[in-house]
Amino acid sequence: MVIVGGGVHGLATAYYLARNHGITNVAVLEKSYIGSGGSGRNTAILRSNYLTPDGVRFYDRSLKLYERLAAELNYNVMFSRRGHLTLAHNDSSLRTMRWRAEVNKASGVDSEVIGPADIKKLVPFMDTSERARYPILGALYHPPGGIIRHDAVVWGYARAADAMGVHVHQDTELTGIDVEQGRVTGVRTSRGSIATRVVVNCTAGWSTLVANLAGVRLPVQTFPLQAAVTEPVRPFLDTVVVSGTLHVYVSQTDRGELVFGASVDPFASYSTRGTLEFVEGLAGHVLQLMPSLSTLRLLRQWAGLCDMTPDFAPIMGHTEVDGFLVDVGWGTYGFKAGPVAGETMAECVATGRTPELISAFGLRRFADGSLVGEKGAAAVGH
Amino acid sequence: MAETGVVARSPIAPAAPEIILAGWAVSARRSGAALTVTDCTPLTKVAIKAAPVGATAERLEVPFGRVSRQTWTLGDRDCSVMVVGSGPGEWLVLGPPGSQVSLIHQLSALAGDGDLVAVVDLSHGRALVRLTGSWAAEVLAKETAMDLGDSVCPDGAAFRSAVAGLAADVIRDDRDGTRSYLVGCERSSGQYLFDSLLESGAEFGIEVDGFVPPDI
Amino acid sequence: MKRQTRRLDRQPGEVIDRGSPLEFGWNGRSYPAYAGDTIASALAACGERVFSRSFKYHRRRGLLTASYTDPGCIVQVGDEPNVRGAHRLVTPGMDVRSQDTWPSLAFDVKAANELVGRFLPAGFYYKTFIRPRPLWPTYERVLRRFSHGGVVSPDPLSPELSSYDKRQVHPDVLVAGGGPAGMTAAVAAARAGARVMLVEEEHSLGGHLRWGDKADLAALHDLRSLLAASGVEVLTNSVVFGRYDHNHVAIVQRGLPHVYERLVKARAKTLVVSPGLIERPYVFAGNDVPGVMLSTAVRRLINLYAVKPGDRAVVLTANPQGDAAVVDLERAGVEVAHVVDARGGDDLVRVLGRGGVKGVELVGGHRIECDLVVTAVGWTAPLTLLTMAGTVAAYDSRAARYFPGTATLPDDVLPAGGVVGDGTLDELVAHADAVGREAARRAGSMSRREPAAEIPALPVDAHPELFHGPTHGIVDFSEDVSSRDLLTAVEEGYSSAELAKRYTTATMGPTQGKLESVNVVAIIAEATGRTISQTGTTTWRPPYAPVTLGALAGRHREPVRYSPMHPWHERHGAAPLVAGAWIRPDHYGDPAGEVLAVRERVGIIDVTPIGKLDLRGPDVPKLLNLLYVNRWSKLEVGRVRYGVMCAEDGVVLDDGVTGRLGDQHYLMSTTSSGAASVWEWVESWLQTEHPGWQVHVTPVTTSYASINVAGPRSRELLGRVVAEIDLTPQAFPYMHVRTGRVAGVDGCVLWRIGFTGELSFELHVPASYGLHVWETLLDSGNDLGVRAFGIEAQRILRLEKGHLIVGQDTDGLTQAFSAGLDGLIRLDKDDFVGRSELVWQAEAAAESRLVGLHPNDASVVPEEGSQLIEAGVICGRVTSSRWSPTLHRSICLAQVATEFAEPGTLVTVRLPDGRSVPATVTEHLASVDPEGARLRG
Amino acid sequence: MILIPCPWCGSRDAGEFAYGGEPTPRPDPRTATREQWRGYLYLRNNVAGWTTERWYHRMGCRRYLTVQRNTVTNEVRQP
Repeated sequence: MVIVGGGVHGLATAYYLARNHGITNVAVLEKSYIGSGGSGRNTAILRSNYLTPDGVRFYDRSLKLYERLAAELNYNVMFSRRGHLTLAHNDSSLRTMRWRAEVNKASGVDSEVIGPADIKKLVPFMDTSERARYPILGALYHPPGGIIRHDAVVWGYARAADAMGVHVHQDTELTGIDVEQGRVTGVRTSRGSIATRVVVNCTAGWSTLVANLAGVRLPVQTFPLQAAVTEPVRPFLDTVVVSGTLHVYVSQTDRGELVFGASVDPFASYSTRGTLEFVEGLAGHVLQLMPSLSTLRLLRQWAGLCDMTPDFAPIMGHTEVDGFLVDVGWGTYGFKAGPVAGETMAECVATGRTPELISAFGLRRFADGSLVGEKGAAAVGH
Repeated sequence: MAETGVVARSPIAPAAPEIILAGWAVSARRSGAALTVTDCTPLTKVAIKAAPVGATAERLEVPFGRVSRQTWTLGDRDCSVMVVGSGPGEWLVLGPPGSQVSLIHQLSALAGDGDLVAVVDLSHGRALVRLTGSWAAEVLAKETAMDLGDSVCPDGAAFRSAVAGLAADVIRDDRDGTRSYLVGCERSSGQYLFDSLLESGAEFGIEVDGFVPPDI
Repeated sequence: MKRQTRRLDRQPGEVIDRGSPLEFGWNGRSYPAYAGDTIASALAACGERVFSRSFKYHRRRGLLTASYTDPGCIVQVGDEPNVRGAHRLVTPGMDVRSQDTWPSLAFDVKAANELVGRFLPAGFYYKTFIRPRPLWPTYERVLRRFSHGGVVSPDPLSPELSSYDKRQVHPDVLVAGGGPAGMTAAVAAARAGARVMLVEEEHSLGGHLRWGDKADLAALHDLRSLLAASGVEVLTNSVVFGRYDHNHVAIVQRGLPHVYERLVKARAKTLVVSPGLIERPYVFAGNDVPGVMLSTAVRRLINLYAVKPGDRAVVLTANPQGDAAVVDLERAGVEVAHVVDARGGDDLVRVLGRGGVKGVELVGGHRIECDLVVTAVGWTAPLTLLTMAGTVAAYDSRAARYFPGTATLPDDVLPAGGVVGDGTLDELVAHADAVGREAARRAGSMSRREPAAEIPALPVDAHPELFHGPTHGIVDFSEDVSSRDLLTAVEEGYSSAELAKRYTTATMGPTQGKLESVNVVAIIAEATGRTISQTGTTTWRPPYAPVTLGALAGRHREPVRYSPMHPWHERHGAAPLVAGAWIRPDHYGDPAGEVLAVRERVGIIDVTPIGKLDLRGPDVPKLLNLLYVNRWSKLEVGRVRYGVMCAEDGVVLDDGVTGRLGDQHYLMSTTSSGAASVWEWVESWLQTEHPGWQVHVTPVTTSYASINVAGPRSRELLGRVVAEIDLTPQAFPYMHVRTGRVAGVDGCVLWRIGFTGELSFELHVPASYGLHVWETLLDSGNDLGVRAFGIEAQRILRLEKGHLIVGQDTDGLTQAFSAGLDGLIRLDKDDFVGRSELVWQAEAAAESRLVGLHPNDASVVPEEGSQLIEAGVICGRVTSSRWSPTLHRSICLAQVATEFAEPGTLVTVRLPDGRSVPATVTEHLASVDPEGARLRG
Repeated sequence: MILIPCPWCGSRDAGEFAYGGEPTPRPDPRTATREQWRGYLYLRNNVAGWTTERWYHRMGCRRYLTVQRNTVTNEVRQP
């Protein structure tokens, strides 16, 4: 079978196909180098404090797989469990944080709403005063959240999959999918053709274009998501901090750099060139949270592509074309789901059945009008 | 309009000393600084909407993006008014404080036959400030991405764009050869706009100058 | 105090002002300097050679480039971390410290890392600390102590470090780089009539001419005179750090009198990119020992700062600039012990010495004693701005450097100077002159008939490909990555340039590839048996130079909105509530008392932020029928009606009342947060779907101060301030509108509506008189017990009445039937926005419903967001909850699965503290006056 | 920031506008099937290349306008 996309989703799917199902006749097609897309461009934040029970269960499984990944792959992916804070600057986001905390607790996931004094203890640099333009009323504190070395995850999965016989083809671009009488018969690439009955679309940024090759339309729009990193300074920030109101999230790496992300760009685009207004807005918002960081220098900015779906939930599983499966529409949260997406997609491919864990994420839900409720809170969450 | 004794207040707190002029609480401060900012909110502001091309547009004689100073008879007085082409099919007419009844009357009469015209008094819905001085463009350039150069924005030009993050109407209206801009925004953000201009103008020694009616 | 033992006599091109001596501090000791000195030049003049410790191995580091990109002299200045010591000018009393060294720069404990260096090769993180897993957090804490960089403090910064600013400019031609090419291009463009801005990173214009010979200095003098007369706006000590789409160019301007840094945002018609070339370090053993410098570094030190960089030098040269360095060194009295001419195949093997250069080893084992090693092995073209504009860099092996592929550049970007080619100064100037004229022409500054300027081709000098010597050395000085690390990465399979870079972190540090990227690519190419072209280039990402968060943020302000009554609220101790841009009174200290005042007497609340749209025209009823789920065709003049809007997916969007003021005149209200979006929603339907409809829409939210007067005595209170409006229930019934004079103010609109559930009147008063009317109401109602109430009291009142809040009791997926709006929705209308989905929702029956809920224990108020759980499964949530001062019990609204929505159903609420409490679904959403007798009174 | 050519106001920073995306024709609500309606709600072409899209000049003339934009290069032109 053929997996399109050599990022964490594609490689994890290949890895679990080999490890859990003994299927190693797998080709992973990557048009550039492995991890060159969203897997290498995200801000590597992990958490499972979602809003819907479906979401919580799914991401909790992912987090558990991440926690033991280093030992399993014999490759240190440097998972740093340092706690994750989502700030609430107004009444309605505080209400949503409580809602999330309660759903999390009901699913056995550790989340709690905490107040400004506790936030200040966790992040002494934070302006928790009432004078702030957007005062901090509280936060959702999620101790299991953290960060990981994203490249290492990609390399670890690639190494392990390769060792089990999976073929990873870099610099190999998919150019066509052959469909005969409603089922997949093969793919064409920039380096030749492969006969196959199963193609799994594990791409981000280009998922609609790949699906179009199979004649499948997706309810997806592609938006750039920008990120940036500062020069290193001595460690001072131990937790991951997210503010939906201010559209910013920040963590400090072990190397001392601050890594920032934001919400997606305001209009659809396939451009990863980045914009000035992104860094302007980002800096303004970071300084609203931590005003004494004015002299910190931004070192590098970049962008990745996010495939946004109407309900902020992914599209996973079978499509109307027999043998063409999708693992797409990951919006801004694809990296968090890498291991569980790989595990469930591998099961889906190997058994032909849709695992319960992803049954809510099928493509049919849009035609059926049964959308997933992650959008319910309409809060930005990363 | 209000009874005598009822005081109208701008959203911008008047710099001391405060006096009552034409029914408005205004600042009596006088500044001779080379760069000044004045709260002109007491001016009457009436919006008129009609088809961008049609009889009403023709009678108003001012295209979108331009300003025209005209003398209208309001009540029993000849008054200077400013007609601003503030949008496609949209005009803003500025008159002396308290002139809305006659302005609305005249504008409603101006409506062309068959044209659907809306005349809405925005005197209380907009804050209006004037920035005057040779550094006025430099101050404004901190707040807006518009090109304020003479080729794009000469005297008598008007545009609507983001100023200090607000949707604002800007009118270039030089005074005796000195750069001057009128900037209008939603009333509720008037103080914020005023403070922003003061802050941005600080390096040029900006000062508050009080309002003297009719001041158009 | 230290003495300037290495200061030379006056140099012809020196930039220091010997008439302005000053003192500053370095690691707590006082040092002399002259105005114009950089931190590095001043310290070097006093004989200091070590300025920092390296990232991984904590090796001593000295000057390498003596320019902004110098990785060896990054220091802490007061509260500012990571200051470029070879660029920042010293100021009197400046407190400069070395970073990340403990206990001192001279004796650094972490230098022990060097001894364990064999544990720190490329990718060591990934291969170690894996087992036992529980220990990784401990390892991580240790590793974090080795992070590299200055210190930030949580305390507020000094005022001078916290003042930033922004400015927007619109030059016809923007020139990035003020060397001879940039200066020439700027003059040429200005002479052609263009508005020109020239930006230079260093403190003065002239580029390499500044440290050149007599002829160079003369040429520089001429260029500066031409520029001064040209009207070009010049920014020095400023840097163009990004070229974004549509020629949006970002500049950070420094050294200003009033602000610390200013972000200048240019919308340039054309951009000339003339950054010059950056000299490349040479990779060989010991290349990072203090005393190893690039040829440009020694030329800068001698000619600009009159500093003698060493006493005895060995020079490795492959180009005329290296040869010129030899001349400069000799003139400065440095003994040049040996010149290794790489053009003849000679090479250096290694540097001897650890804390400082003691000598070099040549090929063949010959050793020469020296304290200075100078290399001149080639150039890197800094292509950041050009690659941001879309150019694809192409490697030219003959010149041993990358060039911009001009075919891929947009018309509005033109390169000039060293990034394009070499040649004599005359050739560079002729080229740049043509580029400047062409830039002006493309900017439209010349008449359109003017033909395109003929841009002469610049010659490209041959240069040997020299990247590394016979030994391994440091490739990335910021990251402590060696050539051996790159080979390790390739051996382990990370063989593409991007992967090897990421694996080793080469080019990821503060220099961002400017010094090291070509060497990195060359070494990977060699290790993989490919050419440099096949290996490709590494990506140049913005910003061109690191830029402070302060400069990017500017004076970060966000619009704030206040109601006309705000001064009164402030005077009366209102607790502020930030609601988007609005600052509103949450309460005045006693929300429960405020509630009771409304229930028992009369209260007034400032509801100015409620969205208001003035709608005029014959087709307004069509518009209302389309946007609201209920029917609007027969609203009489003088009536108001409540309406709910849905999106096309049937999800509740907004609600409010609309009143008909005249035959063709309506006033629509929206929620406060929906004011802007509903206006856009209305415009979108009118402009894109029904352009023929005759409707004019004018937003009047802030034209009116809005005051709700609520409570059984509200009519009585209003009667005292209203003269001409008959307020009797017969003349002015519930859900009617009147206009008239209130408290002496004409043009007021009065609505009889009741969000609080009480008899109430909503006044919309011309905003300038809002404060007057507000104060008059309070003064007039003293004996009635009138009281101002805030948002919190209103939330309680509406909850008691069971009125939903869109966005709180509904969410982003709540369709209208789930919101309990069955009575309102008119599916028998031909069409309205969202109708199709609501028809289907009605057929399928809503999966959840909004219900009233009373905890059985009346004293328990479940927090909003608490979950309803039956048999371990979530079946709903509390959307609103409060203690009701009226009923003396807790009351809630909840979204529950339809099977639990029947009145009387017992459900279980799980509280945040883990307790489970039973609660009962109530018959009505309203807990107070469900029949509505009070508000109709 | 890219510039959006407003037919009324001239080229302005995209930040002055609200992005409206690909215009999708509204099916006749009396006859539309669920499939058609949900296609109208959710499906977009998401073209990598030239596309036609709607913008609203929120900070300027308050007009909805149509622009062609290349979603890869961000070049824009008036249709």
